[in-house]
Amino acid sequence: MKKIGVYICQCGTNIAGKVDVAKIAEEIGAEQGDVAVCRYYKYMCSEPGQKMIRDDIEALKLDHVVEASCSPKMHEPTFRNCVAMAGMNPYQFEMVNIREHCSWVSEDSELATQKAKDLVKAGISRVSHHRPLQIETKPVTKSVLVVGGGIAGITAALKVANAGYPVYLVEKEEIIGGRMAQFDKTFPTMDCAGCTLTPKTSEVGRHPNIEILTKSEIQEVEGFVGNFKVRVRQQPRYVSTEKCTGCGDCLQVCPVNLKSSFEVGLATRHPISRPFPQAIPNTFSIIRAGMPPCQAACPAGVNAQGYMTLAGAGKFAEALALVRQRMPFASACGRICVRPCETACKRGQIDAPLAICQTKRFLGDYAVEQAMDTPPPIPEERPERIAIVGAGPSGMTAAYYLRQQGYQVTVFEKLPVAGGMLAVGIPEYRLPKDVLGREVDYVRQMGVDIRLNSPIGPGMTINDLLTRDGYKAVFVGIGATQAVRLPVPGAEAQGVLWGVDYLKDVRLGGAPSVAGKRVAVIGGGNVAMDVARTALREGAAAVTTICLEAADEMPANAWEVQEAEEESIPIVHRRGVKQVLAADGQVTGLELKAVSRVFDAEGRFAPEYLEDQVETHDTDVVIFAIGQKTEVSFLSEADGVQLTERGLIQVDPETLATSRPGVFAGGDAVLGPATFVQAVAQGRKAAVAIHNFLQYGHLRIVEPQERAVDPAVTEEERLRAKPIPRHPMPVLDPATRKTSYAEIELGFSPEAATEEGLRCLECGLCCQCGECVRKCGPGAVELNQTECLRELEVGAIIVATGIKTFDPKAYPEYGFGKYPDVITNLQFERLCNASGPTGGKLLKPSDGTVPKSIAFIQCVGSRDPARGLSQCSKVCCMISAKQLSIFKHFNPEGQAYVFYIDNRAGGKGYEEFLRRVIEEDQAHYIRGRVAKVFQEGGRLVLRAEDSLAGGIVEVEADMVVLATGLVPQDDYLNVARALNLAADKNGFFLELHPKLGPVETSLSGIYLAGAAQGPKDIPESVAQGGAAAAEVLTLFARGQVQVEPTIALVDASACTGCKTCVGLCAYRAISFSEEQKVAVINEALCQGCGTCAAACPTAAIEVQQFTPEQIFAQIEGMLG
Amino acid sequence: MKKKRLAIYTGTGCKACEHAILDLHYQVNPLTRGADLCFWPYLLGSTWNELEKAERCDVAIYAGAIRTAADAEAAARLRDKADLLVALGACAAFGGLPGLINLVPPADRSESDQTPDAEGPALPEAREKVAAVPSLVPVDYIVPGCPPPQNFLWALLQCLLGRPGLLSRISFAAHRLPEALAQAATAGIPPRRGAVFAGERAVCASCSRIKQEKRFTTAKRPQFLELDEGLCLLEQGLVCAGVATREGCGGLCTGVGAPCRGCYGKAENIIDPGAKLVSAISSTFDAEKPDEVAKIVGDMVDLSGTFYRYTLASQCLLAAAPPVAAESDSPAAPEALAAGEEA
Amino acid sequence: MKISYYPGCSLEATGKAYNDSTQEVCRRLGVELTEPTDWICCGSSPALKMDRLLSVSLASHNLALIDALGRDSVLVPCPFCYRRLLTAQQEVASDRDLKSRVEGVIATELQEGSKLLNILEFIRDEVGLDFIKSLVTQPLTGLKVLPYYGCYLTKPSQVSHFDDAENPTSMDQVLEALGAEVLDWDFKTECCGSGLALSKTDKVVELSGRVIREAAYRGADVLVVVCQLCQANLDLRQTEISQASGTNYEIPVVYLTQLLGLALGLAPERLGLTHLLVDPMPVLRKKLETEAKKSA
Amino acid sequence: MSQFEPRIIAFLCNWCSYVAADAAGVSRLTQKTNTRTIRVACSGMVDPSYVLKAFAKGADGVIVAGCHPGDCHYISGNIKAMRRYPLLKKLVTELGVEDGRFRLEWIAASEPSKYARVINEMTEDVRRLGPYRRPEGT
Repeated sequence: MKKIGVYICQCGTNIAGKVDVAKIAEEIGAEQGDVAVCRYYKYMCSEPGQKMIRDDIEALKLDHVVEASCSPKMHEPTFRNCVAMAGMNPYQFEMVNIREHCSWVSEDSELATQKAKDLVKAGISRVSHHRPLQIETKPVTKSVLVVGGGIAGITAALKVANAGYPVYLVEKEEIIGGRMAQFDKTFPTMDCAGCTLTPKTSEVGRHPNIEILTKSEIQEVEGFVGNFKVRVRQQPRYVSTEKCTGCGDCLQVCPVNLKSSFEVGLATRHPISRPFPQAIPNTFSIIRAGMPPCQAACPAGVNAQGYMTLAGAGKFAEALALVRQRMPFASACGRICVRPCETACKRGQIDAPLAICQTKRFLGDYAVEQAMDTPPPIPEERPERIAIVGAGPSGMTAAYYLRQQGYQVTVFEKLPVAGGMLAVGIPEYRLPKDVLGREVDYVRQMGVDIRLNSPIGPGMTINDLLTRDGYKAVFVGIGATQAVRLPVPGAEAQGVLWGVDYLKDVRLGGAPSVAGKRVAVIGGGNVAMDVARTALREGAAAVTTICLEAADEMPANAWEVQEAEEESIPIVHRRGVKQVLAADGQVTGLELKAVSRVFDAEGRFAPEYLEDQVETHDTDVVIFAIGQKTEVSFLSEADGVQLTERGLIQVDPETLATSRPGVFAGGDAVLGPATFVQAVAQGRKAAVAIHNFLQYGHLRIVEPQERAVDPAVTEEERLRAKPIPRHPMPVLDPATRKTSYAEIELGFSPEAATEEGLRCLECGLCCQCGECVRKCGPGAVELNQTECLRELEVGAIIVATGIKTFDPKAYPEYGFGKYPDVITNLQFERLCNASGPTGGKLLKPSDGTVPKSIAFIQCVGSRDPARGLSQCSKVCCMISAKQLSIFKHFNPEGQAYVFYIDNRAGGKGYEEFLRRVIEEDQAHYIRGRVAKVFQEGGRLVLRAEDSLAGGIVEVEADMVVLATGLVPQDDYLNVARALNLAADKNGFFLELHPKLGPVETSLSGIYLAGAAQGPKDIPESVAQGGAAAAEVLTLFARGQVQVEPTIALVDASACTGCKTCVGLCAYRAISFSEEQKVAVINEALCQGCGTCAAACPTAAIEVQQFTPEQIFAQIEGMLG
Repeated sequence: MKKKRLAIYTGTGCKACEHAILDLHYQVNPLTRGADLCFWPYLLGSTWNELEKAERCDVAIYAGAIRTAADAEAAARLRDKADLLVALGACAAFGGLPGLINLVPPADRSESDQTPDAEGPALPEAREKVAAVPSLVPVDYIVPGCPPPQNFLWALLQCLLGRPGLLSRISFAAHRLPEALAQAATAGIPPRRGAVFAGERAVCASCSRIKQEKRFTTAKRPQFLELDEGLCLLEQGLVCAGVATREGCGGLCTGVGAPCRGCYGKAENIIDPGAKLVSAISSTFDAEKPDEVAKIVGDMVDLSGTFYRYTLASQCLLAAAPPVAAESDSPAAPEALAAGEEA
Repeated sequence: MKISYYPGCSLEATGKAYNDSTQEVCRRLGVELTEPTDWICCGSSPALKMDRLLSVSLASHNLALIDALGRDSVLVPCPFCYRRLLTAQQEVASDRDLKSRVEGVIATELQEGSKLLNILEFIRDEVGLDFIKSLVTQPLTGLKVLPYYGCYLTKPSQVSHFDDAENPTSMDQVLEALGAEVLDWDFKTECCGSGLALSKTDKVVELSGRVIREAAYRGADVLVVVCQLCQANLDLRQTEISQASGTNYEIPVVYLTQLLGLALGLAPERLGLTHLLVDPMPVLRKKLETEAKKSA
Repeated sequence: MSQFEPRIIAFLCNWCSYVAADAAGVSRLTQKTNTRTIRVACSGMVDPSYVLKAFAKGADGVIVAGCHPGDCHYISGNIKAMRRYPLLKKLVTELGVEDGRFRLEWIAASEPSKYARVINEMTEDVRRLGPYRRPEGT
């Protein structure tokens, strides 16, 4: 027979107001059973209430106690202590929540009473199964994490730090100070916010106990009060806080301009900046969104945003230098690249992508025209000699970058010309000889020894180069120079030619003449287009292209096809060659078969034909341009270079190292037929790897990959798009060009290139053009910084993430965003702030004149559940009063109007201040909502209801200030999720108790400060910051926390060793004892989540205080 | 010594339990030596009238489920007539396979619209719900299993007929029975009422297969499975009820690669075998996303028939009828004790 | 395209130019308008003010006639008629009891009804701007226009469900399609005072005055309307407005359909452009000719 | 009061859903009075036996609420709950528990209004279904 004491709290009227506590107490008291006594009281948590319980325990020898009142999150500890004081084990106590879960949320009091009674009865039947448990204690880590560097967070941080404990101050922005840093003056004292804030911030900045983590956000939190593990993600500042002197030279050179969020859009900023001179940290920093899509799309990783922006700034030389960091051959690339960057360019989603490629070409050509293209100085001659096989794109690129490192580079080229496929595979009308020549010479002038007509093979094998000729490393960069020859019936006939071979022969001379003949080109790729157009220029009577693919399936670039068609080269789609028709060994025509499909379901190239649908096509010459392959026969046994089954050279994809140490390979040699830019990418990659190989003896990967920005174009980016259309590339007209090899594309003028640059949306924000790096004296700018994850161990967390202002665009009738002179009150602060965009002069954004009249519209968003927030934002009344008196200070003759609902001036000296403003500044306060702000005769007019006078009023004003409400930060949910914090319906974090726990949360060890908990003015935020600090210090002073003994235990006699539980424990607390064949739980690791208990098929595992019998009893109690 | 009077009857069932008794091989003699088979319709063609006229019997064994009015009446009669009533086999103990009919509302049951043709015998009057014997009349002992293995039967008989026997004869049962039962059996004295002639933990405890951390990927059917002989069947995708089923069988089925179907009913500790099987199996699903889980669950059919194959009528919280009388720890019938002492 | 057409009383009189231009334009656009014989007053004021059943019945009678024509939709240029018919249609649809009473009055059974189109909806959505562009022979390039929707057409939004009640843009789009330079202003849906046209002329002068003044301030060549009452007020009152404000305003107030017709190459006379008080032709000629020269 | 008042057992995890329920109280988000809450450490602790027990003892509905996947205070307890729910749902459906009587919800501490909404929704759903009756006769 148990002896249970039951105590029900009325909580004033909080519970009694809805729940008939007396009735429940009486009924339960009357019921026979284990209940020895059942009482109710106004405030059970008060001392008399607690004493009542203690006395009963002693007098009636109670063995269990049930207390029904508020949430256990609130008072469970209180009452556990209470029963413990009376000598009862605290776990023989059960708390029932009849306030948060019942009285506060119920309408019908009868039903509420029934619910409460069921809950109490559940508690009674549950508690009788409670067993005494022993509590453990754990030490407290005496350091605190403050989230948010506003005035609240700053105050809390300073107090804890001054008490001698380490503080981590995590701030999302680049500086601390929060909203207060944006304010001008503060009510009611009218002292300047800066003057009161900056001493605090600088104290934080130099405090030995405080570490500031700017541009940081908390990711997740583990552990419990006193022992938190917090993971913080920190974005790089890109400027060393140690080295930066804050001189501001960088500002003069930064080419990028963005809207400043600190100036609330009233001014622009550079990605590298410092919001205001007194900012803490007092150094500059750079905002970067991530790698822009253009750069991310480029195989060679060329920083397109960077050089386009520089081009936009007219800094062509710097732009070219930036290109050459990853692409040595700007002129060539600018002519023949397949332009993945332009496909990815976000401007394409607005109108047309930037002409990145052609601008690059301009940069290369311009440098030559201006004769300012002198090779870079070689830093230091290195002794090591490096051999490069093949003077194609990849080989020359490797040579370029290795030479830049000071290596002695020799290039072996089999052909009489350098440039590889660029020289012999690409017709001159696309890439003129002399342009390529310049690129090659550039490398040669750097001191690279290019040996033509020097094939590698017998007599000079790679092995010889390494062992005999003393080269330290070899890079094989040969191209796919051999045409693929299909065994087409009749292909041996006279007049059948092969794509790349033909092009080569034309360039090197000795190509069979096609003059006056009909030519059929087979193939749908770029090579086919080149062959066709070359044949045309070689004097062919007519050229037809025949390909398997439909127009939209062709691998050739769209512009290539278009140019071919402009040159009146018809393209026959979806036809394959069945056989070549010949008469006495001479080609007379083709037999073609229709194509049923080109690609299979997986999109692989797998053509199928309709063999019966055939047609003939008369022609004199057939040129197959159906692919090319890499020829590696020059490799010998001794070279020890392994091949793939595709007959290409096998390499480590990261370092391009082959199976032979010291031998590297890239480009077509590794990829098979690849694009120019891919080849260049590999050439550079190899150069880096070879350098590492020679200097460090190993092949580590040096460049960490930056995360790319979201490819979808954002609103800010749209706003940044300058109204400039894409520049078309001037071209030779088809008629004239088809007869000559003259280059078709004529190139950009400097103006065109500049304008193309200006079209850039700056998707990455900072474009990493390096201007500031060059400018910065102390060399503080470090663009290679990357984001990092910090793991902090703290005992307590203070959340002071603050607020943002309501977006008045929700009220289009107020014309915010339409009229420049309609601004928010936060913008007003900046307008009259000495460090603001107008240097502290209150001027109209529209025309920069002093406003004669200003109208303030109150409660924009606030107190409007229909369209905005239900809450009162509390500070707006005073802000407007303050701002209008600032206005009167600027313009004593000026007239201010305030359209308000109520004037709320609760606060020390507030009402007096408001009176003074109304009387001395003759502010015209009109009670009523504004219906519409519109322009009449060029002036802003407000139409509103005057609810006191009763009627419509219209007021003209030079400037309209919207007193916007206060709303939680956009990312408040991330913070809430990371910390498991509760938030109210407006999104403000929920305190433990609105009266008694204003800074605590339902999670012990996590505290709130400032407006994140609800709209607040500065004094309140400061006070709450202090209060939060006090909570933390109390915890630290106590030095230890108690740990719930609610962990899982195994009943070995029932465990069958089925191992169901073992894999389930997230803390790996369950192991299996092979001796007893049963599961064993490590109590230190167990957190008591009960997953294992629920899963155990024989109910052999139980979690203390959550045993099945206890839960069952509770269920029966509440339903019985 | 005086033979114990023994009555044996099968209600709705397959009679396999009676065969199990008959299946005591060479021990039929010892049985008859110890027992006076006063009522055994299946074997002796005895009639209820004979039972009526005859004196009280010591032990009645009821096999089969209670499906028809006649079954219910039989159970009641045997209870009246006998000092000790034994529920023999899964059907008697838990309702067994016939119990699954309880899933179907009486109206929808196919037989209810069968009209017996003129000459054929009329169908017996079916009760609305199939029940286990304990839910109608208090039962003294339960021998689960479908059918119960002979060694447990013999252990039972040794107890109830008051014949101390060789341990060897029940060696198979002895080390699987709870100690008290094993002793009673060897001593030939009746154990505490309500005793269950089987183990207490779950089949896994005696299943010979190797168990590892469980990851249930998809439900498989044995016939489509290339079975790994050594490994736990559940880990191979067979829905095996062994994890939550009372042991005693010694993992006979699982041993030969047939997943346990739960004919011994739920293990001692747990309150609902289905709930526990669901929890144990699903907790180890190899899935992190709802759709992955849905896929696995989609492949599992007839859950109630799988998880409550034998126990629906008695152990499923949402379908079971509770036993009429709570188990009592009071000693068994006095004369039985006396008999025990004599031995 | 074949649709029904309900001109309404005032398009027979005050709004004749509106009526003519609309019909001309439709002919040009290849839209066949069928007008129900013996239609009556739409039931707009004063019936609306006096007796709900009466006004709904009047409207429903017309709607029944329109339905009888068996077209999917009906064009109703007059905003007052449009709103009245639309409201009635919705009221009847949502109130069975009212429906039966009305049916009793008009002795006809009401169908779910044709789709009612106001002039802007008709031009922009039914005909379509691309189609119109393709037919423009005389683009209004260089003509500075201010679209004036009036207070009736788009309000109340829960009835009209068309365009933004406070800041509509449909007429802007049409005018842009015609090549005109559309100016922005905040008086698109301000009241011109026509409700008080006869009772409180001073109020009308004040209200219309603001519209005209703002139009002048914005430098509009013409003010474009889609309501015959707006047209009447703004056109008619300009002398008084001028006197009141001691300046001389002469801003032509033209119907959208008239400009549309002009752009489609129709003769001004047939569009009733000659019937307006402030003669639009001088400014139109000047602008359009100078443009013509430029392009030549 | 004549209308049927269902009784719904709500198993709320201690770290998210229970806090949300408290928060709902603090912000006075009115709810139907039909829930009877049971605080559990984690939704992963809710043994299907509890659910069956609740129905067997006469509950008309059962809801299990926990942290959103990924936010579990115990790392992945709620994932176990997420794995169990569909199989259990399928079983109890076979046993005659209608759709709508048994739910699993993710309700973060920051979602009091969601808590109130779910409770009210479910109450009405169950009210519509009427009292839960075990297959008659047993």
